[in-house]
Amino acid sequence: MVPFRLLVYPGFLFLFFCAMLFSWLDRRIIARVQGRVGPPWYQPLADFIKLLTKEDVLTTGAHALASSVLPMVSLVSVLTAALYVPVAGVSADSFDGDLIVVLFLLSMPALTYFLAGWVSVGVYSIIGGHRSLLQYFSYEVPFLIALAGPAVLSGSWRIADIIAYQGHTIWGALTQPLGFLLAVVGLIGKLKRDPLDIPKAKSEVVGGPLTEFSGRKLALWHLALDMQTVVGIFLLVNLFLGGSRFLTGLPAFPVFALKALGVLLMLSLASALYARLRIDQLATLGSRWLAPLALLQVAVVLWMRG
Amino acid sequence: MTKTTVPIGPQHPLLKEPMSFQLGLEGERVAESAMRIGYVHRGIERLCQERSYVQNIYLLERVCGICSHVHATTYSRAVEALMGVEVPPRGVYLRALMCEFERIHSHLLWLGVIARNIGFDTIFNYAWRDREIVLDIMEDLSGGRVSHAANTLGGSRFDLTDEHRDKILEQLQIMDAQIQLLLGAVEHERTLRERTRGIGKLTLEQIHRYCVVGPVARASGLDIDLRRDRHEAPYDRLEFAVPVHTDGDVWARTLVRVQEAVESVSLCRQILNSLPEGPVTTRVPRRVPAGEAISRSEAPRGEVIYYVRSDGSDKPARVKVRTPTLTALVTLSEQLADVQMADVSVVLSGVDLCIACADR
Amino acid sequence: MPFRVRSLIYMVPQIIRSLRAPSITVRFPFAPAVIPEGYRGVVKVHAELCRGCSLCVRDCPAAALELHRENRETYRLIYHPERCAYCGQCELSCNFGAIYQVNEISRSTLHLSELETVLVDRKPEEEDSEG
Amino acid sequence: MVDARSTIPNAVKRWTAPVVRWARRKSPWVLHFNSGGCNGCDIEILDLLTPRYDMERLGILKEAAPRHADVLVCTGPVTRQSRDRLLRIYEQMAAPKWVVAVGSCSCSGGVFHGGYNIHGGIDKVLPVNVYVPGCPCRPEAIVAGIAQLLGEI
Repeated sequence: MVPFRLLVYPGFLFLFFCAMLFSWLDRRIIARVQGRVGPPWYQPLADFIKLLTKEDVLTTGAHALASSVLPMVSLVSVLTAALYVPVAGVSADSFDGDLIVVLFLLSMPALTYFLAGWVSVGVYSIIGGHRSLLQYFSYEVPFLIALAGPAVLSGSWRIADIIAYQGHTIWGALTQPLGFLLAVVGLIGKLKRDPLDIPKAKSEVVGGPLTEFSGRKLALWHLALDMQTVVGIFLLVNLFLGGSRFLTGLPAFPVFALKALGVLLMLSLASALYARLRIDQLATLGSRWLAPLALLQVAVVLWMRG
Repeated sequence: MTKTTVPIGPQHPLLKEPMSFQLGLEGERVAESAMRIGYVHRGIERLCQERSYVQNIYLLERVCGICSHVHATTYSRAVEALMGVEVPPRGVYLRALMCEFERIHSHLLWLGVIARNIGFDTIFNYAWRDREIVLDIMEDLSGGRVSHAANTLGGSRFDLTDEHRDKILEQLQIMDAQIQLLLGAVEHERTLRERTRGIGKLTLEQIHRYCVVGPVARASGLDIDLRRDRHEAPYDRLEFAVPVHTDGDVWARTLVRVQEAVESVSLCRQILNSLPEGPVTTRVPRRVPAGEAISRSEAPRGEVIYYVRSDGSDKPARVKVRTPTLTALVTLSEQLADVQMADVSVVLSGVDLCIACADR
Repeated sequence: MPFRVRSLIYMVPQIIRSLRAPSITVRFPFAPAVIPEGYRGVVKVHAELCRGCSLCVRDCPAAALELHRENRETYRLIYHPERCAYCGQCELSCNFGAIYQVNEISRSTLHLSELETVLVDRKPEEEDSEG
Repeated sequence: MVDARSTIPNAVKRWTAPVVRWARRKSPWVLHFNSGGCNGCDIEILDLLTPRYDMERLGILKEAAPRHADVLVCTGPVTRQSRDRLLRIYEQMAAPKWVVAVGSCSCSGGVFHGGYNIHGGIDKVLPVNVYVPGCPCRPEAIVAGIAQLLGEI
């Protein structure tokens, strides 16, 4: 049973499928909002296969080993994090405190992203790397504090317990709407999506840290990012929209899928609604608004626990 | 602090055309900038001396693909002045009509480009979607979406019927509504304003020093517009406002341009409603008498000046083009001083560079 | 700047409006292209009207037309779409209404030589049969 | 670096070839370079991204970095100054790569023929796969050109 869970559901294959599906849906929703049609359903898959078969160019001066290892580290840490994030209540593994491990593993890609800029010696890559690190400090603190809310409320750092707690009370998003909103903003920052795609803004730093990557490595980077999107969305669904007693009669998986798509819709709309922020604006936003609000939310949660 | 040198261009996603910047960065702050242009220099002025007057209309239309019509018009007017030919009023009106359509097209295009450069793809898509209406009208009139070939020496190459006019008026109605939405977005949308406010400031004094023209000058409080100031047909009989702002930053330029597009829609409507009857062209002599002429027009980016000298043969002896982008280019080093790396894209697109115009 | 919620959600009504409007995307690659009537596309010639006066060749700004003449009756008018500026000056210059533009876009090609078209191939006997 | 494809056994290659060809056809990422054109074709290329033509339907994305792109879409008659940069961009692209020359002036010099500062066409500098005549090209023509290129892959 364990190999099945690791490799098929809710492990690698399922995540891969979800990554492709979500990335397509995301592009499609944005296109639709912008009055366009958008790519066909097989688009992410075609992109992925094409990138796999493209020539792998390495810049002179770039560290060969590091540049091939980094995307894998990124992918592996995301996949490891996915082990502990339940999909419709099923997870490959679970232990007390797995939320902290997941959060740690999910911040690994940011580090590898920065290092990717560092090892590929291009100017844009280095600037992009710096920016990703700066951005990391702006979103990560409010994100972590916001995610601490449900954990504090349910009194456990185990994701399964948090879901169970919401199961017999009410959705976390309803008790802590501010925390949910901040978590979504943090997730946007984490996934480097519009409007917080500062490290990889095309009109500013070309491709960010990935400018010099091509072929298989680029495919792995994209895959890692897409999977991170999936895992991040699943995590938010579990923490803030996990099972509710109103919906107990319904089968778990479709409900879960609907919730995940709802969060994805929020992310897509956010990228269609706003212009990209500047890095200093993000830093100001993070330290002046997001972090204090997140703290406020935790304070409210503590008060609610009494 | 160590300096990093960042090259912007010649191939860079924020520039549609090749041009090169070397930015010396201290952290994210731009400490120094050096510009290199000339990637688009095709030697058009020299080529003009090898082609006949008629061929030059089409060559000069390709100085710039965005404001193509205004280049051809200004050149044609210079040559007509040399020939001593008077264009019939209907021809003048039709030329002006095309110029105004082109202004809408150019300003919306620019709005899209700057929105894309600050990561606001929705506005980019909306602006370019609405631009298609104008392109459709222009294509209907002249047969070309971008290069219209609507000019000939002595008048306009296209004419329109009454049914056609009504159809265009209908399309303009839609256009008007759409532009108002975009204007609203520029005025009210917060992230867009945050990104463009206070960036690339030019004071009125700097505008005077660098002889900047067009929307960039009008955004800094210099109230010039050749269409109004020259008192020539057809603009002397039309009512329009020249939007002027005093902030001098990219946001003000955005507002100026979008408001100008709104004015242009109203201008188009007025021109269509007051179109004089009569022929659109007049016969012109094949040979141009010796002499020289200067003509000026208000292009979407500012004043464009043509100087044509003839030695009496069928080819001009000299054609000199002076484009508005050139004046805006030299202000860039001052605008780029002390901005953030992220704002470079805003500054560069804020002046509405047309390198093809500047390099020729 | 005062904080206004409206400034943060300004685009929402626009997006809803845009979602409700019909899509304007063309079907093109999957359906034939719709080119407007008046579009200035590739150049064609009513061969019977052409007199080989070469006015079009003289005025062409892009040297897209070539007239190879052997004598008064024998000549060929050759058109290069890959050089053409699609400006329509040839149509304007022609005194006989022979040359004209149709609303067709020139096809893309792998080899430029494929594009070269002979518009008029006039030989003396043809002239006789017409006369 | 060693090309990974050479280490794949032939049998696998034969089996994967159709899949690879399919993927390449469905996902051409485009890099745009103006080698001295008048902007006319360039705005029409940019126009492909917008609602009217929306080339994301065909999987065409406009990429920013040469390394990520498959198809180099060039406009302009190649001025002397931009020639080196054009070559460099082409070299930076990862194989397999293709070149599409958009516009009459990038096919042959067009209206700028005989200019002292132009090379007269992309094919004077790079091997061109598909030529798209037009001045400026209609977006339909550009799409047809890219579609023809994809058909050849």
